[in-house]
Amino acid sequence: MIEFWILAVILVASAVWTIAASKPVYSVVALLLNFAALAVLYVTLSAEFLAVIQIIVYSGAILVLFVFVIALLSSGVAPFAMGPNRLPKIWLPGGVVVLVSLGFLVYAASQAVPASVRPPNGPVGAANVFGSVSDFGAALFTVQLLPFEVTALILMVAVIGVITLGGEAMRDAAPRGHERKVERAMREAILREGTD
Amino acid sequence: MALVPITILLPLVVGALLYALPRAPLDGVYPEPSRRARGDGWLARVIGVATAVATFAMLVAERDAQWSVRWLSRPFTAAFHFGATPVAFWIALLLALCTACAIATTRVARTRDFVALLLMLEGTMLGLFLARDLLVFALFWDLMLLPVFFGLLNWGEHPATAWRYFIYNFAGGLTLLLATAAFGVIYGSTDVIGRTGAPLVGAWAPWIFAGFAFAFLVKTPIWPLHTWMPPTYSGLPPPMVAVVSAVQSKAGLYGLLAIALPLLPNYVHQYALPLMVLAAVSLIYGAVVALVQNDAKRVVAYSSLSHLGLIVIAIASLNPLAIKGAIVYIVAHGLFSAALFMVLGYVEEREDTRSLLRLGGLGWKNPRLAGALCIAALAALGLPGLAGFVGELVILIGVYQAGYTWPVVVALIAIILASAYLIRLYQDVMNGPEVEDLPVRADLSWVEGLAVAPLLFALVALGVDPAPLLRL
Amino acid sequence: MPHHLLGVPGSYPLVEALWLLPLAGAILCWAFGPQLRTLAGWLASALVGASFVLAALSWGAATQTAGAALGASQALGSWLPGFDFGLLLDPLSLIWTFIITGVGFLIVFYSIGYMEGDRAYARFFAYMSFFVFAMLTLVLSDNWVGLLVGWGLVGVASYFLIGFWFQRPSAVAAARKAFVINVVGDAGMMFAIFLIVANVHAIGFGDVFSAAGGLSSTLVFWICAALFIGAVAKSAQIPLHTWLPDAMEGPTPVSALIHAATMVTAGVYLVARSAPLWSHNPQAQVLVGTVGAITALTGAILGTAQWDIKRILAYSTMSQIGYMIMAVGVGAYEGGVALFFTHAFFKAQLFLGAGLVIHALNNEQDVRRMGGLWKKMPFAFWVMLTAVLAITGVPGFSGFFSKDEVIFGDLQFGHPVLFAISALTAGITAYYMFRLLFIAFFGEYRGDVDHAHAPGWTMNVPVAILVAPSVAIGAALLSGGENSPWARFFAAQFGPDMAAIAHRPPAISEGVTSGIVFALVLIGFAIAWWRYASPGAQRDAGERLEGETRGMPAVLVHLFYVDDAIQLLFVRPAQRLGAFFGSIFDPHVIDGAVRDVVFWARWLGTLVRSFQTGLVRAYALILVFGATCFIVYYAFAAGALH
Amino acid sequence: MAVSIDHYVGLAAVMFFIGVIGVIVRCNPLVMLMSIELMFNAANLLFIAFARVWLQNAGHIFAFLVITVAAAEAAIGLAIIVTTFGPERYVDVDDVRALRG
Repeated sequence: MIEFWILAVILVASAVWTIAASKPVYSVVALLLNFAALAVLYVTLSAEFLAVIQIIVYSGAILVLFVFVIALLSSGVAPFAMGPNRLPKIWLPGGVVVLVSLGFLVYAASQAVPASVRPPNGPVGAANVFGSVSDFGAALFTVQLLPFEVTALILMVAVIGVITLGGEAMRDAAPRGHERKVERAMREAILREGTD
Repeated sequence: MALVPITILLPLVVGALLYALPRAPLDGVYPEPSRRARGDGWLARVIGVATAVATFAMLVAERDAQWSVRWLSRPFTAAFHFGATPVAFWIALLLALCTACAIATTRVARTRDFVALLLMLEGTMLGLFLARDLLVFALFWDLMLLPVFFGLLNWGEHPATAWRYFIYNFAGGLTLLLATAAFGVIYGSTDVIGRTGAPLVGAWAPWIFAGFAFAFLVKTPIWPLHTWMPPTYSGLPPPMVAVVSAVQSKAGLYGLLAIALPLLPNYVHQYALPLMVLAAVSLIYGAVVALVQNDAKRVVAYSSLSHLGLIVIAIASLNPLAIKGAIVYIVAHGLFSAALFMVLGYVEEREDTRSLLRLGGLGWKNPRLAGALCIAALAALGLPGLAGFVGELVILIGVYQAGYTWPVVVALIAIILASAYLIRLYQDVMNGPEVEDLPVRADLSWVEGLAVAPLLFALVALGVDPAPLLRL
Repeated sequence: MPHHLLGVPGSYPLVEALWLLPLAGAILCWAFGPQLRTLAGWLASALVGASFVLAALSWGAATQTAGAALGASQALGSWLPGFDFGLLLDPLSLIWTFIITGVGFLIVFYSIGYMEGDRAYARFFAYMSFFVFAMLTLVLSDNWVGLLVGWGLVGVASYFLIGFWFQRPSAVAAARKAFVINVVGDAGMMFAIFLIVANVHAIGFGDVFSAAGGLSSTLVFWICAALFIGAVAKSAQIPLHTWLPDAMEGPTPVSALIHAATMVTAGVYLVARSAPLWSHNPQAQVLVGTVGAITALTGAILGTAQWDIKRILAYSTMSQIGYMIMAVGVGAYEGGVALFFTHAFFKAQLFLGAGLVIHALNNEQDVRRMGGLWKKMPFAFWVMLTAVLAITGVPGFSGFFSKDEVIFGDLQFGHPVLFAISALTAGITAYYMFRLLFIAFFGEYRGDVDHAHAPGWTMNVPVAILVAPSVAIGAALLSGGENSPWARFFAAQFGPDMAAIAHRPPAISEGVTSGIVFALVLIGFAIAWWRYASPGAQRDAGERLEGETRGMPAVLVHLFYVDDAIQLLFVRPAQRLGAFFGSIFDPHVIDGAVRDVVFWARWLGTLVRSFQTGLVRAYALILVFGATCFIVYYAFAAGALH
Repeated sequence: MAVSIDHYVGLAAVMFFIGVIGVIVRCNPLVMLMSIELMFNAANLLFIAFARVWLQNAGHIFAFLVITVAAAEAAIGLAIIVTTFGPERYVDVDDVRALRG
């Protein structure tokens, strides 16, 4: 009970800090705090494997990527700027939409039939208990094999996408464009005049 | 049995191969192509004619054969079911003949690509006419637009014409597809062409009929859906316009005959009068506009509008005799419009113009050309003894028998007008004093002669003895 | 329905050869023209001649009777049940076949010389042979569709031959006019066929005639009227006659064969062939008789105001065909056919004689530039003189007998007004024919051709042969009233039909009417003599003719404004309408409507485009809004909110 | 008052909407991406809470997949940021309007 409320406060506070921070690096740190708190919450929900994943993947990989990009873009003369905050421009429609949505949600949740969380079927850390690595692994490689394979595909597409984007930026544009122009002119000449 | 799908696939595959094989680079431009490019064009034409003749032979050999593979089972059954109905058999023969004749005298820039396109046009239209399944019919309906679209885009006079052609006809294709889907869901199967089954009735049937009718009437075309046609016909190179006007314009009429009439007879009957009024308007409208056009190809284009209106009148009359006549006239119109466009194409190649105001007096130096144009024009104006007359006569007898007098009178007026504009066409090109600034080129070559001769011969033969067509 | 036999089936198989030989000639001359050269003419005449021999041999078969059947018939084939085709040789078609192949042979033979040196020599004979074939199709067919096929084919043959010298714009225009007007006639005949098939379900003459008794008289009238539109166009009757004078643009042998002797009389054949229909319908008879009589009179009046020798003959042809149409209209079938028969000879002779003159004078056709030709061309003069005597109906010549029979026929069948018109026309005919003769052959030569070149024997011999029948055949066949060979020949053909027409015997006898007509002819002759051949008129012939040209009434110069009326009422409106539709309605109204659709689609696109700001955050906001809508909807649907 | 599933739903909703506000309000693409991560995690929290309620590990699998997708998305998003980062040295998504119609 008490741990839930503590974690909830940390989560909301760190989330607000994330979007309100004045420098990107502060946002990253706030987000790290958020993810860590979330991992703890997962443990209380018997999802120990996912708690670990949360730390390793999110905090260890994704957030490091963010930090890396910030560092990359901040190198050189000026530090990486935050950009304008445009809250005043759209606060009225945005605020109304968000508040109304939130109100509906909270109201709807409060109207739902309460269902208490049942106790787990074993101690945390034991094998074959709900949320354990073996339980998760058995499900992932049997029943959920196809979604698992699909994630592989998604990651593959992401890799290709990143390579394409990066390649495009790294390529030297000028001579390449000239070559293309010549090629297109030749093709048009063939189209226009024909070979027969 | 196995030849039926081959008949359809052969031109498609040969066309694709002709298109895909490597070609000589930019060496020589029409009308003075390099030897290599000329040889390439010759080879393509020989292969193209051989393919078209082969499809002709296969059609004759497998006249009654059918071939079927299951396609859909839900939400309705459909099959890749091919096989010629009696009417489709003749139109398919006409198609193979016209394609062979058109390819034989193709002389455009990039001949090989053009021949490839013509072959694909033949293949898609063979698929359309041999289809026994409505869904396959709708599929090929859209496919057959593509070769013409690319023909207009690459060889036409203006790209806007290509888009106009495509958008009009694709709109028709869309309503056809929607109607087909609705038909399939209600009827349970689309494998229905050429079968005797119960006609479709119910709340949706009028909408389905409307979808079919719109597609067919745009394609035919019928006033006021015709404005895509004159620019298309005058913009396309002659070999392709010969095939398009001869056969593709029959797709709509074939649809009316083979789909609307057997499956939705109630609605054809119910809407016979509006159909007939539109057709009669086309009949007169096309004729009077053709009277004053100065572009030779536009004269024939508007004459097609007029002539095809007559066939729609015949179908709308629902009289068996009129429908027999319509079948004869479908074939006859295919033959004479192909011949007209091809001969006018020869004229344009020789003189670099097709304006009736500039042409004149070619008959002295080109008697064979004049003869070919003359026979084609006479067939088009319904000279007794040629196939067009048989169609007109039998159609109008049937329509009159069905109790419609005014369409008959309108048609007779259109026949008189037809004689006026077709004679004008012939005379303005071939007769009169010889024009000084027109280049004098050789008369019809033997290839050109051989290419139009089958069409003209068929016109005479069917005019003397149309019994094979009338007894379907 | 019992099949009424019009001929004994299969009793003269050679009729097919008779029919197809000229077609063979046409194909050979057309295909091998360059190889045949001058042989084309000989080949074509030989084949037409052979056809004539076969026609002569068929005499017995064509006149035989067996029960209800008359003549010989030959089945050809069938399109559909009810659409049976065949050939029929009975006395009526035999007479026409004789003229088509006999006179046709002479004229084709004459053309060998006339067309010598022409650029398209072989093509001419191909067309002529084709015409003979087409005309034979017309008269030998045993049904209306076959007749219509022939009808259309002779039209196209006539078109080719009128426009034979197609580098001349006038010839091209004349050919076009002839063709289109003839198609008007074809359309009328097609309508008749629709009426027939819809009511009788057959196209054969025999079937229709045997069913004719059961048809309502209104229907029969409309069938006759529709058929008659065909006859009016083809036989140059008022108001569709204007193509015939223009048709003289063709070579003279063409005018002789097609536009005088054979094709233009097809209307006469049509009415005579359909006699069983006409005989039962007095209204149709009055219609046809009246049109014929008015045409006869109009043609004759217009004939007095022409200067082109062939145009004078053309209007004379129109007038004579008017006589024939009138005769077969009122019921005097024998008379009408007799006039056709004799007219074929003397009108062919007139044209061929005129052809001799034109040929000799280097294509000069204006009679004002002739004169005194009887000294230069005595042979042509005698030819023309005998023909003029025949056509004007001088007693003893063939025209006298046939025209008498026609004019008397009006009285015989109870049409005194038509009698008066036709008698008057006979007088005018004498005036304009002698006018032609006097201006062209009498007085002094007014042209500038120094020495006329003499025609060869191939031209003279056919003309000479024609003189014999045009002088004598009337006396030989037509004299003797009811018992003349002619009447006996046609007794089986027309007897029942003529008997079916209700009529009273006329008050005056045929002798008296002959006298009246001959008196009028003499008056016409006298006026012509006084104006053109008297010594006073001869002295200043040139000035007199010029004065006459200047003083010609406008209504005659403009040929009663018929051409202008057709132009104003039909041609111009059609062209205006076409121009309006083609250049205003299509691009502006129809495409305008399509452009409106495009405009609204574009407008809608612009509207939607304004939402597409490119601001990612705006998209996010819209996304949130949409998601919220869903959530609210499901919240309501789940019953959580009330 | 025991912790019920409703508490988790409410917490997730709040986190999610903080993320939404971040995306809408901030112009820096990095912070926008981080806000998106917040939303992912709010969803994950729900998956895991419901998995716990029903004792069904399918929720865990889903959360796992979401993490994978989030990783992919972060990689692509960061790549886009790197390529569109111009010489003015700060990034405003409102300046990148290639998608405007």
